[in-house]
Amino acid sequence: MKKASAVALLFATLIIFWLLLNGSFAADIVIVGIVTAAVIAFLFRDGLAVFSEFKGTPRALLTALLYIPYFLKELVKSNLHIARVVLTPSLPLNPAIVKVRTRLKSRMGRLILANSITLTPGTLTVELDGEWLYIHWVTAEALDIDAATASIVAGFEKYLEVMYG
Amino acid sequence: MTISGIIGGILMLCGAAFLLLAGIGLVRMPDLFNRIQAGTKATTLGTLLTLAGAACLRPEWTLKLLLIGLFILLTNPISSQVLARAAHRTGTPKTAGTVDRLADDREERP
Amino acid sequence: MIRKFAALLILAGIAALFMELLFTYQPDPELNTTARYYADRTAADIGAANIVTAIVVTYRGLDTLGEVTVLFLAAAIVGLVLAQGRRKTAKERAVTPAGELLATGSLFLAPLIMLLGVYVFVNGHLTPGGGFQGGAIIASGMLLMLLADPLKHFSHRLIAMVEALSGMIYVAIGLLGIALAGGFLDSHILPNGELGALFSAGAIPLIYALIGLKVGAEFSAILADLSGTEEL
Amino acid sequence: MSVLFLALTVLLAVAMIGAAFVAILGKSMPIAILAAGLVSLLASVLFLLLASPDVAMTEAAIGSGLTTFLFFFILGRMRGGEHD
Amino acid sequence: MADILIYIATAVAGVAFLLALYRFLKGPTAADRVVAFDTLTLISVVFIVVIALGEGRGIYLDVAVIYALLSFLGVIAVARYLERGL
Amino acid sequence: MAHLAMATGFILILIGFYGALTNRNILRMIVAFTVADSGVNLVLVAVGYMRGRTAPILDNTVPAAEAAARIIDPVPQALVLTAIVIGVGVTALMLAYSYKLYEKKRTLDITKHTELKW
Repeated sequence: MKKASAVALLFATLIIFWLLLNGSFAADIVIVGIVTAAVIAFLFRDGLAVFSEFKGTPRALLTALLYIPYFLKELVKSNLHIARVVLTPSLPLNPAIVKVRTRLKSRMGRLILANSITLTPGTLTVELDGEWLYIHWVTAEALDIDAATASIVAGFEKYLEVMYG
Repeated sequence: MTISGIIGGILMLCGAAFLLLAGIGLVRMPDLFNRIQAGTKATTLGTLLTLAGAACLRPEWTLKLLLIGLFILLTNPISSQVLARAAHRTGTPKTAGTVDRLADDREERP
Repeated sequence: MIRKFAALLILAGIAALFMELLFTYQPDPELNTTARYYADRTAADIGAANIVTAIVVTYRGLDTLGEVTVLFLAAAIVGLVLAQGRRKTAKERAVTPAGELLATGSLFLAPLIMLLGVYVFVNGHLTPGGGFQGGAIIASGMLLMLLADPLKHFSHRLIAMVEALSGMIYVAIGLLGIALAGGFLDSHILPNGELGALFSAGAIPLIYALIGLKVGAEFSAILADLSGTEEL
Repeated sequence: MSVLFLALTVLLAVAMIGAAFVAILGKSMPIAILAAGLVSLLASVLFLLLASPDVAMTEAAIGSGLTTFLFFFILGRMRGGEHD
Repeated sequence: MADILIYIATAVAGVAFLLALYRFLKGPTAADRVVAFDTLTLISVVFIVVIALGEGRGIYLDVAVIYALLSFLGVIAVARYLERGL
Repeated sequence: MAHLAMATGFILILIGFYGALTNRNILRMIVAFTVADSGVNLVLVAVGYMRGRTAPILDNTVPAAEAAARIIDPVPQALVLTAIVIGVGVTALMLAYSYKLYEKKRTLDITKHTELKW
């Protein structure tokens, strides 16, 4: 049952990408797209557990929509931060690799969390080991686990917990 | 000259400025991890802004440009993470004074 | 030392030849007769928007069949050379496992890359791209899975079956061209359709899709052979 | 736009020749392979400037992509031969 | 007006290209060059978009999609080679 | 622009030949070969280029009626397409043989492989 829903979700994703690629709803394009997506979804039917982790509840969908502007805001903020560091003549660096903890259990949720951390102010995920994330921080403000977790992970986790858990 | 054309041009200019920032960061930063930071973030935003500018200039290309942006947004962070992990494992030198919790943990339980 | 000197001497000779070619080269102001023929006739005769595709698949279709054959032979010889003398019980290599992020990301991205490959070869007659590029992209999708899990074994039977089937249907369509239309690999066994639609240009999308599958299977076979070798 | 395209051509040509020198003379093997891949990748932008998108796509997908991967696979199997 | 802005933007991106090329040629470690390679390919995507705008042909954008994909795979291949995981 | 691209292609061929002639490591010779390969493709495509014309793909910006006046020569492009694909096949074959040579002698130095020398 779980497998069927994962395959269906992959099929839907592929169809959406196919229509984005072609940019048209003509009958022949849709037919070829359905056949292709079905074949690919069938070939990848094993090991698709990550696809069924998204909670399909309305609240999760709403959070996903809210997540996008939050993420873009953080992306711009991170670039301004990097700009300030790079353009200062004395290079005010204080690099450190800190350890933080995440509460997310699902693999997809952790992937999105790590990707988001990489693209936001001054932080880069180096290694993911179980519930521990090791993060390179250009201007480290806190070195102990709890303070670093609060300042790096908490903002995203709030959203992702609703979406993936 | 239309308004959307000017907005598109300005967006492209902003994107190019962020790309320049990435270039300066690559040259100026002292060690590999800081260079990856400058490289990943600034190029991602720079490319996205340029694509948005092109979408303003030619609205009929928006879907393709959106797809390119989505692809970059999905793939670029993964590749820099994998690279940072590999570099850390092979013991790439870090700037003096870097606190490294990961190396400490590796030593404890190899 | 003498080796470098001799190399530089030979290169100086070649460079002189190249200079001569470069400085006497004048670009044609107009298309030559062959190119003009293709430019004028393709839209009406073949119905393909991409003239390069029309040349590769239809006008010079036999050459493409030869090319696919050469590629097939290359893949077969690579497999033969690498399999020769391999010990029966190859021990598993010691490799660093991929991180969790790459493993999850590849599960998500590999199907998308395959879809992109299919898009490239199905639209070969409308947009840049075609069977060879699409096949290479499909093989790249396989490669992503190999990078995420280096010890993964692909089903050699599936790859060989896709390759053989697509090759046979490709030749069968070529023979059908003799029976129903003007000659071997003639694309007019299906109607030309409207210029710019997906189902147009006769049999070109079908032929290019088959070439794409075949090339993708061949490249995947090469990758699987190389990745299955032992570390020395 | 033709001035812009000419400037881009010069930029790409300089980058390609620099990368080709790294590919031939560079000290370490993976860097040489990566530089050869960069030559192919930049060549494909140059193909696009020469109005040949088909060739550009082929070079990007096959010449630069697959060839580089094949090299790395083989090099990964013969790490001892890297410095001969 | 928009044309002039595109000219300036491309010139700025070209400077960034040269800076990344400097990092690629200089090194010092292999991983540094890989980062420079990634940056160079992404700047090339921007160049492709500019070329498409200049020629006015949307079909060139397909090449940019392939480009974005291949830079990712190339970087991962080198990284996995460096950490002995290939 | 065509002349510039052609000159770049020629320089790449020369660099590739130099590398193939002076290096002793087999893998490096193959790398040099691929560089020269890119150069040859560049020269061939540059021959087909004409100033002020666009790609040989028909769409609403290039209608079929005025194609002959607007597009560049498609024949070299079809040729180079073939050349690139065959090039990767040849490279894969060379790599497989280099693996076999390494398996025999545990070295990639070409001067150590003397069985066929004369």
